[in-house]
Amino acid sequence: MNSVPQPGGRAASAPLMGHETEPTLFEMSVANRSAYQLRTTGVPASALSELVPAAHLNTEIVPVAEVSERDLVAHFTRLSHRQFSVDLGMYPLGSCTMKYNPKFCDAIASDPGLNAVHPGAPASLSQGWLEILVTLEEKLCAVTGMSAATLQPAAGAAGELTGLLLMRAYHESNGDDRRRVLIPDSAHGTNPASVTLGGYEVTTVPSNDRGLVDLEALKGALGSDVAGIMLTNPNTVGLFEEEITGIAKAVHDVGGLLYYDGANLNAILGAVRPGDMGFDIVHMNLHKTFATPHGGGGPGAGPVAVAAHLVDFLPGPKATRVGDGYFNWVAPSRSIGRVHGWHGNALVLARALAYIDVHGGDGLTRVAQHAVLNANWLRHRLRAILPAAYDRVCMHECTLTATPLKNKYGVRGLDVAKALLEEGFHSPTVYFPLIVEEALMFEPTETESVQTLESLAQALERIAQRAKDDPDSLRRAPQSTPVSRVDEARAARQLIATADSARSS
Amino acid sequence: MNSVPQPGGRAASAPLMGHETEPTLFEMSVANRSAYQLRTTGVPASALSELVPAAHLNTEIVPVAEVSERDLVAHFTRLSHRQFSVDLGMYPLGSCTMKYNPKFCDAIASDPGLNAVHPGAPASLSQGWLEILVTLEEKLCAVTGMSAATLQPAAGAAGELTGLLLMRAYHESNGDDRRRVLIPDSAHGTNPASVTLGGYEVTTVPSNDRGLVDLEALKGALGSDVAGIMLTNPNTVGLFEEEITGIAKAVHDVGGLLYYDGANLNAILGAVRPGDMGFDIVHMNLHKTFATPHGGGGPGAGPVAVAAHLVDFLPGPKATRVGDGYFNWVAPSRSIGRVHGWHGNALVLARALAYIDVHGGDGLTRVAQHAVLNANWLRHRLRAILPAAYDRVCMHECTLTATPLKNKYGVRGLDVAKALLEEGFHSPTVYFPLIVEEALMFEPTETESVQTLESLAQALERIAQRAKDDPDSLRRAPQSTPVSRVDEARAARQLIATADSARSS
Amino acid sequence: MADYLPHTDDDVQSMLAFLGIESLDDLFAHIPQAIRLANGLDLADGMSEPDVAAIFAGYTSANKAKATAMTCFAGGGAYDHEVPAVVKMLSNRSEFVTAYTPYQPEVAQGVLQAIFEYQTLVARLSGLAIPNASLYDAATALVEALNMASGATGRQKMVVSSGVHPHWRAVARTFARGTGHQIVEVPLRDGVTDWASIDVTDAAAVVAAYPNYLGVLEDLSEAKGLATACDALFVVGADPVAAGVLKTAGQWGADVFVGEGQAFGTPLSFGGPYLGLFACTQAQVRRLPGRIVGETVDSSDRRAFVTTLRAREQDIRREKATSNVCTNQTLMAVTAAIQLGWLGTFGLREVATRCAQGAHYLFDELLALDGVEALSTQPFFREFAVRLAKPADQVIAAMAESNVLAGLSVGALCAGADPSVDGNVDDVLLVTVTERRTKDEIDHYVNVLREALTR
Amino acid sequence: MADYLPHTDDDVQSMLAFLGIESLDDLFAHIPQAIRLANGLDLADGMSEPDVAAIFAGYTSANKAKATAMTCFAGGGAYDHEVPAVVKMLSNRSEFVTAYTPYQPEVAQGVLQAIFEYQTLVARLSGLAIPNASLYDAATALVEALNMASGATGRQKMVVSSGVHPHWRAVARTFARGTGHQIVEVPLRDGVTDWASIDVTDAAAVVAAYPNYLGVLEDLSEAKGLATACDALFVVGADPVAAGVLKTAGQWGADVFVGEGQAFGTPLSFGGPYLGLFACTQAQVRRLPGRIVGETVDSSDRRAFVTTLRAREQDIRREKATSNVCTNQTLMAVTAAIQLGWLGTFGLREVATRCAQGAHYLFDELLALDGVEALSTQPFFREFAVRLAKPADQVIAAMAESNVLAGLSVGALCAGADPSVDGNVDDVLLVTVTERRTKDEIDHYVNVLREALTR
Ligand SMILES: Cc1ncc(COP(=O)(O)O)c(C=O)c1O
Ligand SMILES: Cc1ncc(COP(=O)(O)O)c(C=O)c1O
Repeated sequence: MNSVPQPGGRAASAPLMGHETEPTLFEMSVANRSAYQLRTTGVPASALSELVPAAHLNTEIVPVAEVSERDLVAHFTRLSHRQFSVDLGMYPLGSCTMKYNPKFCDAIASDPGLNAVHPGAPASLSQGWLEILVTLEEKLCAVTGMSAATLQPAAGAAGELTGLLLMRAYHESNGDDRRRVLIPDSAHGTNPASVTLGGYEVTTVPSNDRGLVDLEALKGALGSDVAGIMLTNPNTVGLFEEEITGIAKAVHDVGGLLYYDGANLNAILGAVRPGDMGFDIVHMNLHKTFATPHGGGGPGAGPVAVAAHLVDFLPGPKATRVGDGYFNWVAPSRSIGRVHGWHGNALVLARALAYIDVHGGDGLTRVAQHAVLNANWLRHRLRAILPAAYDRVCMHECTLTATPLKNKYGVRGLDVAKALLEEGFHSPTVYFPLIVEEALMFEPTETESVQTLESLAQALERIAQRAKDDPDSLRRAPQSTPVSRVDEARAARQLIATADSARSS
Repeated sequence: MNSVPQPGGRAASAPLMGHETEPTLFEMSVANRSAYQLRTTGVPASALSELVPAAHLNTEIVPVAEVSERDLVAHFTRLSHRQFSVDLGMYPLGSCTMKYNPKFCDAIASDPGLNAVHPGAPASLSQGWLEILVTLEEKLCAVTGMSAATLQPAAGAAGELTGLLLMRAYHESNGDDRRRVLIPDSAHGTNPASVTLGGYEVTTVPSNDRGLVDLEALKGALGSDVAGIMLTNPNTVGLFEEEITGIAKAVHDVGGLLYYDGANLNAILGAVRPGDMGFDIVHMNLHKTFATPHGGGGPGAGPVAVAAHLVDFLPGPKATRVGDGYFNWVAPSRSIGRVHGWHGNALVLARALAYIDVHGGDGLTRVAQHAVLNANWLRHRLRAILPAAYDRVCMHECTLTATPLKNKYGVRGLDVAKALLEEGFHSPTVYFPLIVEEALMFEPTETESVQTLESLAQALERIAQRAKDDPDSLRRAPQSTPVSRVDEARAARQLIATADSARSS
Repeated sequence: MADYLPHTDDDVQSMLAFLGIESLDDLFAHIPQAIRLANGLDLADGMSEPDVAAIFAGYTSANKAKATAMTCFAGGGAYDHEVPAVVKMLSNRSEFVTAYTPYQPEVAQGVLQAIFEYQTLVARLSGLAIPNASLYDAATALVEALNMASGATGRQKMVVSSGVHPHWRAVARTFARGTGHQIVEVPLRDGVTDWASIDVTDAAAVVAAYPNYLGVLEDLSEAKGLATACDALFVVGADPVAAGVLKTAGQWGADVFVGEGQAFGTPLSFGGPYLGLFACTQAQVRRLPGRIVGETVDSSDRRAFVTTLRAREQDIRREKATSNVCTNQTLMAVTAAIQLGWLGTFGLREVATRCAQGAHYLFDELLALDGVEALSTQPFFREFAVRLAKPADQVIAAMAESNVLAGLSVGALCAGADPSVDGNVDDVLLVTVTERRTKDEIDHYVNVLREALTR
Repeated sequence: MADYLPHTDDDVQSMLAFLGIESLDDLFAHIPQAIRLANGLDLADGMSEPDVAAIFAGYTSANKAKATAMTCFAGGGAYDHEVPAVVKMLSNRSEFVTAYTPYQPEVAQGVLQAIFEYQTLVARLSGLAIPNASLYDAATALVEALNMASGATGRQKMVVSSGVHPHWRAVARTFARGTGHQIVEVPLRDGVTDWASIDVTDAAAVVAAYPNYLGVLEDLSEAKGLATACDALFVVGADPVAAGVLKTAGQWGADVFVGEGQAFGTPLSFGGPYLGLFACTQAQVRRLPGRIVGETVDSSDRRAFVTTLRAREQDIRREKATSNVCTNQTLMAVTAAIQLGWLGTFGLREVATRCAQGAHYLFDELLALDGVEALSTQPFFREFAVRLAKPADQVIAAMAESNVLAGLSVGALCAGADPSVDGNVDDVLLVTVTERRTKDEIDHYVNVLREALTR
């Protein structure tokens, strides 16, 4: 090393101090620097070459990184200062249910009595875990009005695919080979993607001018080759499918099954249950409704609950109550098999159970009531600047549109979303659902106070004013954030996916 | 509440999003909102008025705060984003030894096996704690070359006062009533303040032009009424008192004792011990040398170690090894008594022991070597822009001066310090020690890499350049920080110490 | 007492007033009465956190196998590795924990850069250029690899070594019900895949495990040769810890690497959340499942990171997407980047080496016992299978009484007979040693097993 | 393996080269050889974190009294209160933990505002206008109050009720050796301070405890009257949890309030770090010990916080400073602000009320036992003293076998006879109940004590 070394990282990369970029772990690495410490084992330290044939040994050393513990801490702490999160402020991302995540549930999940248990330990040595899984299954069934559930799916999309495989197994068991699954045009992208992986074709059902499934169009699309329909209710526009019983009857009449995408379950807890609406299969996003933190994109958990006629097909083995106070793994009689390497995202499941126990039936009902109250309050509060796509009572989220701003000042929904970041709020979901143009979907959740909602409203009023006075400034927003608007096209044009990727410019 | 409520907090107050101020907990409060949850006890809930005479009950309700758990989390998380810390970047505050604090030591301190033990539990039920205290005492004596120590003082200043009371008890036990304690003009403010509280008068000894105690002046100040001298070695300028043995002899010759202010102990670990220099009393700042995080100003721990002739006077009761493997509380025969409500800052003491065990004698020696290496590298690297007050080999810190910048461009040390904040570094200690004008005292510590030192140097070069090109910008610095330069005079002129204080403007 | 809802009664009343309605129930009035829940949820009322904690204390004490109480020699894809306080602290930073998928890169550089660093590490350890941002777990990562293979070849036949973890194979069989893939499992002989016993023509993928689930290190050249011969993708499921010292999947010629990333900072967690590692060659990039983060610049030309190649994903491509995955395991990916940063180049090698040293030491000791036979004569890395004179589950139960989790019953893993084992699987015990196991613990294991067998 | 030092050998070599020296030792060459350590430190070599953790596991298991293993009925200034996960998480944010004293307000607004909020809460709970930013603990806070009193009055005589915690009195006596204060301890009769027995003329301070350390609620009017009569400062050491429902120190006419803040979010911690609460009247502001945070504005007129009235402090005032305190207990102060924010106005009242309810329930049950007598007939709040038919330490040891920490031996607290207790102190047990104690735990206590007494 020369006596004037490369400069290292510093807090200038944290917004606290400015807006420099943080070097990567690899840029901070220095040969032979290290942080790891391992216990003294006393195990004979035979050379690897004596244990493993040369043919298997890598002759090169794979570079990982070489940093001190101090630099490791500084690096990731600074990165954390470049990251927005629920704990920093309101995160009204529609369809994502970014509610406050109780730290109590984190504490439950970090108890070694749960997180230091090997998933392959015999049932007799992990009775606590099996009881947690059985108890959670029972409570999720009570919430959804179903008969039994699998906890294996690791997220909503995995739940969807599992549900479709259950649908398939059910029809096959009736010697009945069906080809199509109906999906409303407002559906989330994972729905059609899952349908394909489930071996079905997608038939899209249009929404009517009330933002709901067009029942007539639906009936037109039905037929004996229809395996079922996937619905989100309230749907992705945040509206309740009022004709759900009619829909259910029509689908059931042709022998199809109803699949409930539970991403919006937060809206109806204690008010109405998918089972009572006529659904046969329900997935839940525990990382939404039951408050598991999203971890920057995961993990989640997507349990699937089913009606009596589908119970035997559930994935397995399943934690099961076998006689008084003892639990064991049992595979359902006609199980479709495993959908996860072990038992699902167990710690997420434990978190959800703790969350349910703290709230109880009364608390969960209030959760939905206040979530819906907040969404409607916000919709009404914002009507002058961002009209609702469908102006009537919504459920837990409201889909507004920036079309007026676009027509008047050429300011797009995206610009509003980016400007909101400068105001200290995460932006709403933009351009989803696809059926609403310039959609801005706000889901305040029940954990935000009315004072915070008012702050959001005032911020949006300021932005609307800027749209009038200085629309350009919105197109350049955000500026006060760790980085300004990012060149997404360039990222896709010339992929740099690792620090070792060739950089042309 | 009216239907347009007061706006609440949002992340705009976090530097991540901008530079708004964060509302106080009290501004966020809303009547009847709450977060607390307590266990169900089943204890009869008799009315307080039945348990406590009315004369004692407060007829008013003392307002605390009324916020939701979600707002509590958002508030303090946002405040944390307005706070610089070691974990975010280099913190070269001279005399404060802001080294990296191993997270392992935090984990030790948060083990319920240590932190859930009541301090009044009998020794038989807290043997682990007593063994920790005895073991730490032994190791601190090995580090300092002393005979025994008290672990009760809660910080350095408490250690100083304890040491002075030991000095007093010693002299009194010799029927010898002395009045003065000598202190160099470079001493830290706690030294003279402690001397007064110890019931002594301060006699200040001037430093010579090498930044060291002037031995002749010292001898001149000595006399039979001198109880002792307080020295920091290396001293607060970061230089080793090379004539320490001569000083020791001179003080001892008049029957005085030598007190070692251990704030700078980090410089000499494994190289030289206060005991071998001739000191009779030594305090250590465990929160400096032994890496306890400073917690925004505390807690610390200031154990005091003494030579054989002072052991009987130590505060008590002391955890003591009584026969094989058993420990008990024992009061030294002529103990000055308690200096802490219990046993000292126990968790800080446990942290320090863990830190010592991980490093061992070899590691602690390297700590000092690398701390001194870093300080000298920095001193040499910066010589062109910020000359050292005394240009020769320094110990763990280097005292530089901004006088050239002041004379040439009217830029003061304070301006340099503030500008450094914009650069992502905490500033050095400014205007201390008092004997150096425009002092900038840098203590890099051993945990900063040479890459980070180079970043600091380059930042200071940029600042020196700005001093030339645009000195005004430095006088206005910092700008990119959560708040810009603060009006300290106004705070003192019109004290607003609580949210309830009357605000005139 | 409080739950987590901020609204006071006054708040609710004034908000209702603002909306011009009477009650919260009015907000649900448009839901057909017929299906409304008449009497609320059939669940107990809420409890305070400490009361719920007391209930969970019951669960945790019933988990006798916790590694804090029993010395763990179980592996099979879930490993008891050292996770230092510093990694726990950093990965628990609430900015990482409570963020959503980084859809707004301007305020998500923290997570995006951490994923970019994770991707770099996955690419290095797999020896393949194109990693993704994580999948659910190794088993589902394998399914994505098979989907990629049929996408690349237009074929349905998946030739899978039965050295691949039994649970991964089971998951592949389940999802094949939807995709119509034909899963052909190749038996092992003496712990090594008997490729010759299977016709690979028309294969979309040839899938091997390295080491295989019984711990054996197979020479993958033959499998690679077969894959090349029939233009199938060569998919390698590898132990990423082994990659610290052994040949990478890329060096064996893999087109796709899948693996379980739990070993990098994620606790045993009763099996989840874990971390599905995935990487492929440049040639397959357009078929990559899930998210990928790329480097770019912001409008002031500062380096920035962003999720990219979005056109593959379900939210845009819908039924034509390369995968349906949306929520993944980002937090575990960030944790892996932190843990690997802590281990560093030589720490990872040290961990891998110590695992091998411990496993071989125990193996040699065990073979000295009566009633213990090696299942295979082949080289192994960090775990190995032995055939016992008694059923494995009985031995595990017996050893548990001495607070030793002896390993995994291969019979239980495979849920019965399996092409990976000739003869009775129920006597076969899979034993694993990590860098955390001391010589004393290993010697204790040997004594406890001796007892268990002679009882 | 690594410790926490980043420098590689190359780093060291090139840095030495830059300095133009040969070895690290050259940097210490100017230290006289005679005093240099010849053979290094007499300490074992360093160990890895997991190895050190194993040593500490030995210590923790030897701490039988940990509240996780024994139900805690001990108090006496250290209380087993509920501390929720949310408070632990927030107070462990590394920005709060690893910052220094906020000397650079531009980058320390987080800590400064948290302290400002803490100060506001201390002022409200004490009923006094001027709080400080924390002191070491209650005992040293009392010493600062005495120093303030002699500064205010120019007198040395400190009249201290022996209802003040024995340890606080002991600490006051120790520091009086330096300040020359004359500490006069007033005896208790039937648990109440017998002010009449003492001549208070020329007192600098009159010090009372509320409740006193034996739990008794004394009427402080008499003490206040005496203080006023002789122009002494009236210093009240009060339980800040009681302040949730009882009269505040200010309402009793205190000039200075001191108290122990451990109850607000800090675990028992074997006695430290704790939190010294301090507040005084406006009249004494210039004599305030330690730091105080004030509100002001920055150069763009935004609200900002800063440490103020610095001219009182040691770094500026040196030997004339109001106190020598520098490092204090800021992290505990921040924790208290967070815990009080979590408790809120009604949570604090609820905790205080439950403490009183539990204590009175247990008191009534205990008096029904043979061999148990109340020490005082006076009202109490959350703890009380009983005289037992056996030495308290024996009873504590016996009850510990049933995992009950019975309380504190007053004999041990006082280290022998004490003016606060007439007669033998060794039979006196101080019993405390917090909001965490359930009826079952209390009933169990009663049974276990009955056994212990009849054995
Ligand atoms: C309506 C809807 N359906 C399905 C999903 C997919 O769930 P997951 O991301 O957990 O796979 C989501 C989540 O984004 C969603 O909003
Ligand atoms: C030289 C010196 N002496 C004494 C002290 C006082 O130590 P403490 O702050 O722990 O009371 C300090 C710390 O600031 C110091 O730097």
